[in-house]
Amino acid sequence: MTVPALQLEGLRKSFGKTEIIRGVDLSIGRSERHAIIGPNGAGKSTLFNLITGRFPQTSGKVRLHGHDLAGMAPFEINRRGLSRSFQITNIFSNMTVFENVRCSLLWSQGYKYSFWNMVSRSRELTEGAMEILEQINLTSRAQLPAGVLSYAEQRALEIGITIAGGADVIMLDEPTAGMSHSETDYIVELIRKVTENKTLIMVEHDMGVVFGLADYISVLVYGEIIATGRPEEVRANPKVQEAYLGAALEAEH
Amino acid sequence: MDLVVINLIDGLFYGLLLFMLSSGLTLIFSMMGVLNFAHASFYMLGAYFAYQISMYLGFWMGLLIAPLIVGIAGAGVERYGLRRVHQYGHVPELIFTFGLALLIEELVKFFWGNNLMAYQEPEILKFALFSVGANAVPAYKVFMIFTSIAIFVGLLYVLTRTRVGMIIQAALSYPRTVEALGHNVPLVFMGVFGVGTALAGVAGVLAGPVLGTFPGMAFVLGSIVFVTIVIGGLGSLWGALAASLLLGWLTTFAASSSFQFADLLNFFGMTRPEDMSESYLRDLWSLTLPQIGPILPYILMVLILVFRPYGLFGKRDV
Amino acid sequence: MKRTIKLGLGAALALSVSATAVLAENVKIAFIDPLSGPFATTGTNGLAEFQFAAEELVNKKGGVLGGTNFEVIGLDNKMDGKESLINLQVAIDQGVHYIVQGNSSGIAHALTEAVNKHNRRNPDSQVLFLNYSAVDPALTNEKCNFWHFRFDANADIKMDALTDVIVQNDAINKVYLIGQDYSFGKAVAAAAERDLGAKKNTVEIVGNELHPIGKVKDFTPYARKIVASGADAVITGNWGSDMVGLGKAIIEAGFKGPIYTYYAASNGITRTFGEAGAGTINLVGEGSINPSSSPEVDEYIAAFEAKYPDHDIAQPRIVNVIRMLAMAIDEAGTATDVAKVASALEGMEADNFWGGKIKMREQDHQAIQDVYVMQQTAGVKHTLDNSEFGLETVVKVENASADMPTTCEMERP
Amino acid sequence: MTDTYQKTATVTKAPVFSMAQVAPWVIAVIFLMVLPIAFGSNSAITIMNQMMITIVFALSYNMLLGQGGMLSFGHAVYMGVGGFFCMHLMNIVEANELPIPLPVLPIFGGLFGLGLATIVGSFSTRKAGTVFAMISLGIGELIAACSVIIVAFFGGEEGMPGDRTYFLPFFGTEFLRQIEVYYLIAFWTVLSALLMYLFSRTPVGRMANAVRDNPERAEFLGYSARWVRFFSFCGAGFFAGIAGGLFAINYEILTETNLSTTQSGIILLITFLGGVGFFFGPILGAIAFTLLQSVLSLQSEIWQLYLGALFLATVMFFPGGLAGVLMMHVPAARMGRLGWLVGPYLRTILPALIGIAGLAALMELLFHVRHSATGDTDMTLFWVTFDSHSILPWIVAIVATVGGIWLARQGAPKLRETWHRANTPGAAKTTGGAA
Repeated sequence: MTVPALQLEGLRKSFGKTEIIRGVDLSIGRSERHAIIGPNGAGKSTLFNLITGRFPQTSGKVRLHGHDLAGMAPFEINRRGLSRSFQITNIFSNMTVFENVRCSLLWSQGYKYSFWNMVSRSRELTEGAMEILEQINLTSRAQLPAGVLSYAEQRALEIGITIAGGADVIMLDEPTAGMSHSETDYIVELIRKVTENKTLIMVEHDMGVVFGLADYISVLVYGEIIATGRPEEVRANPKVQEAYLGAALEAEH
Repeated sequence: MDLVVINLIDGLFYGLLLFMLSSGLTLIFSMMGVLNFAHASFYMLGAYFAYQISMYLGFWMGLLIAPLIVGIAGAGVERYGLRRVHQYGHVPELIFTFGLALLIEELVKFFWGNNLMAYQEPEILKFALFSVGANAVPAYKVFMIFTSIAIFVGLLYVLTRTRVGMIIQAALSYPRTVEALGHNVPLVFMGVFGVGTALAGVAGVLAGPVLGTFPGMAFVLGSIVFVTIVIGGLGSLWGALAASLLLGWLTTFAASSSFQFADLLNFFGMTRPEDMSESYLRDLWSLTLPQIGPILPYILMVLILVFRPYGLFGKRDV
Repeated sequence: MKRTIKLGLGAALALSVSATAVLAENVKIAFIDPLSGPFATTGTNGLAEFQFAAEELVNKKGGVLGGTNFEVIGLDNKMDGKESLINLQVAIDQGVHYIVQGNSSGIAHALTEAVNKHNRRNPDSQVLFLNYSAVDPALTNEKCNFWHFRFDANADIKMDALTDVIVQNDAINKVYLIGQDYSFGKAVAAAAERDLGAKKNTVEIVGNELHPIGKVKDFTPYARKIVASGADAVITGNWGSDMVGLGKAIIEAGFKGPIYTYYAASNGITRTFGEAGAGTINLVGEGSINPSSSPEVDEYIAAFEAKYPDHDIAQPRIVNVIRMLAMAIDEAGTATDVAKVASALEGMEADNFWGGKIKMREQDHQAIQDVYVMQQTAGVKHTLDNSEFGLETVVKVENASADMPTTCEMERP
Repeated sequence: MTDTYQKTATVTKAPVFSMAQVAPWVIAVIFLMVLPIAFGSNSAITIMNQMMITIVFALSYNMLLGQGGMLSFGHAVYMGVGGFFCMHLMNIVEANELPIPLPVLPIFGGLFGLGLATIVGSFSTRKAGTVFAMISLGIGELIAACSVIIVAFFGGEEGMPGDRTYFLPFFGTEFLRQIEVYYLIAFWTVLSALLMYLFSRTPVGRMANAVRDNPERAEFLGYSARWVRFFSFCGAGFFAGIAGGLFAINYEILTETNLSTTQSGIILLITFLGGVGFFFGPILGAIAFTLLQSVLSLQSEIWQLYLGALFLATVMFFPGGLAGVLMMHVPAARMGRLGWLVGPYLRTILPALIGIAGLAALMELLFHVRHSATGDTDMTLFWVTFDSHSILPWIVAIVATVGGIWLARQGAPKLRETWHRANTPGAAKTTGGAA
């Protein structure tokens, strides 16, 4: 049996007295597209932040390709092949689009903290960045400051930055939040294209996106996973329907 | 023993003076995120305005009017200067206050010249209230101590018992939320800036006669006020109070101690070299604690920032 | 873009240099001292004294070399060593052969080094450094050179005079030394310790303290220690706001004895001490103003006060700088060959404008003159700071330290 | 030399350096070579030396502030310590007659600056923002205080003097004359500027920008924000040390003022004045500031007041500094429309300058009346000598101030409109025809 790409064991997180994540066990296989859904306040973003080392967990384990990530800083986790995007657009807005992508290539191309190489002299860097820009359809925008792009373009750039480093586990936090229909379609197509043969974990509200993209779905309610499985299984699960709809209704009122 | 008692009183005096400055600064800093480098310049303006007023109307009118003028000037600076710079971000804001400090010093020199001003305490308080041993405690210092305590109590009352105070307190901890609640945050900012600078003005009026009124007085005190609020922790008035008193007593006791580093070197088993001019440690052998007293706060600050970046009482990062 | 800016810079440079170069035939004296910043008062005051002395005592009396006038050019060194060296270079380019400086021994050291190097490297544009106020003894001892002349009594000479006065006063048995933590403060403390020990070892030094320069906000703790030590007198070399802060704190703490100082007068200090300082603040210096030595001196001071109401004759020695330079130039018969002028100045003996004689000692270029201990008093003839207080001479020490040894080994060209 | 030029070059293909990149450097070198021919006086050369030293120092400061987003209040310490070590080295060379040529001295200054920066950076770069700023302030104050306490190393307030002429002659040059020193400093200035420019093009240099903009995102790209800051900090310390070495060579003395927090404040001022957003900004700042300091201070006693006002105006109205103002014109220049702006500029800026000059004249008059000697009513301003106590100069100054500012305000809307049009692709020069 192969080691799963990402494995969570009894993961818990408390803020003060409030327990937000209450023992999550989850195993995500390689090259799987896995969506985490759940009502508002279920702890999806917290779960993301725990996995990527943004917050330290209270107890439990996170394993990436079998390695325990406990106590690792975000950059160390990233170097082990996990990359993420953010719910709120998080790019280098004063730098050009091209620079944004090129910066995200540096570590994976082995430049590390080098101060003896000129970035502009590396054909691999330039070509690699242009290739990514090609993939996310931003070639024509390469020389603009990232801050002036449209919202959808900024989201696309964010995805571009996330995948550029060549990580094999990609985590996207609500990639289509706040987008129009056509923009959503564009982004979904983009995600499908760039995560080919990679492990994808995403949090998403738009059920159309979830059921269109995901191979597996996990449902997180009040810090616990109540169901995991193929989209059709999850859809049919009465427990999910009850709990999810109930919680969703509660959250709305 | 007498010396310890008198040092306690002097340290209290100096600490409370620091607190009058740091309380206003910590209000401004935690609310607007602005490290107001010109804070001590408002302190200087307080002293100069009061001096000018006292020439015509006497000390007490100066104490009353000068802080008001300083407060209005501070509010004006916020309204017409800082608010404009705010859009460019925190670093330009900080640099703005840095430039402001420079400009205020130059303006003071332009109008009053470089000389020391003969700003005096009022005649009525010019006597020694009591003595500890041979050391006299001037009535004016006791007056200052009580004035600053009164200001602190008043400030605490306003912050905890009034509606405006509640808003300000909330804004200290959750600036964004308060904005979202629909309060006129720019007005609150302007008010807090005005009050903060007015407090600095009061400190200037009171300290001018004791510590001297001269164009360098802001520079001398300026950075130590930052050190105070950083040590105390941001957003915490109690922290500012504790740090002010701590620094007050620390510098006072350091200055009056007679500790020599030679003792320390001897303790580590080193012997005093015969020919001092050849020894690279010769300066250490003659060093005393009073010599480095005024830089102790900086050492303390660096240590605190390295090991506890949110200060003694603070909850969030500096 | 970059080029036009640099061209603009060139034009501005040329402009600045030409704008200040006027009247080439005068004997130009470059005054290099702070004219802006926190120490500007001392600087502008000194410049006024120089310009007044040059005008009244040289130019109005026919100039030097049968009609050449003195011209004093003020250059702002911003109390910074680097700026002083730039000023020196600017002055040399304008054909200046004499520079005068006094504020800060640190800058004096930088200048005397630079002048020495310049004169060695450029024998055709040599300059003399006339130091009118920097009192670090080293300048006429181990760091002396042929191009440097000091017209003020140095810290050791002043302390020698001061301790003479102290040991004659039977009321003083315990002395407290306190000063700023830098070379001058240390030199004062060392000299006091040495002189008191040698002259009267029953005088006890109950405290010897240094505090950081310009960093102390509240001097009260230091004052407390002084009072608690039971000292009868305090000696300090402090200046500026450190002097005022210390003095006020000591007096407020209830200290009743005399405070002996080097620089506690003028620039607002006299006025700030006011009544409290009267009878307490003592100052050691050269040149007695109250009483003056002659009606001519009274007239000179009155004329100066009338022309510069905001300034005082705070540095009487400036008059001697101008007078002795004029005499040396006349004696040498040239104003441009400064080696000759320096030789004429060496060993020169002249009438001191303020009474008595003044001699420029040949071995070390240190002026030997009468030194006075003065006291802040109300109701004197010539007051300071437009206040009712001024300095009145208490004791005169004639030809102070005329035989003080020097370690100077001067190399003459 | 600017970011914009650089990027065009990168994307198209260019593993080699393009003309647009190399040209400014070549021009700068040629320019520095011929400059002393035009201005050969020793004082001009001294001022130019000072300018070049400031350029290196300001560029190194901008590695922190502009490129790394770290606000330091104690950068003078690295220049000072580098310089002091060079001074000691100079004295050691003199005492032991070591066979070292003078031109290599700055590299030692750089290494010592680097050493100190490594120590301090190891704990100060963990966080940016206020923590970093306050630590830098604390360290700055500490080392400045040490400079008067530890006399054995810093020489107290007399400073540490030395003599540069005892080094091994360098191709027959003993650096006796200022002009020789000028070329030595010019060489190091160009070299340091070039290296700092290239540093900003390296992976660490690029990541410094990324960390400045968004440290969290940078962490998720595999880079530790702390180590990126640390490397920038060390680089800045190194080049500050080189500036210190150059200072040691030029002035042959270092004093405690070299380490003071005032110096640290001044370099912040210079860098911001020049503009932190562009590589060449600090160069402009250093040139402008040195000129103001050496030229304005000869003309006016209240020059620091003007400097303070200029600085405040820059922060409030031109946060991009001089370089920002220049670069604002690039889009219009690309479209060949700079000519459009000449007229409105003349109509607005000329009166504004007159207004400012009038205001300055008022200040000078006020200052003269308050502080000059009694009876000395003659004053010279803008090459005119007049009586400051008569009414006429006051009227002239007030009229110039009010009139100039009024005219400038009249011209401003037109300028704004033209500016907008010049920067809008496809817009016509005037609106007249369309109506």
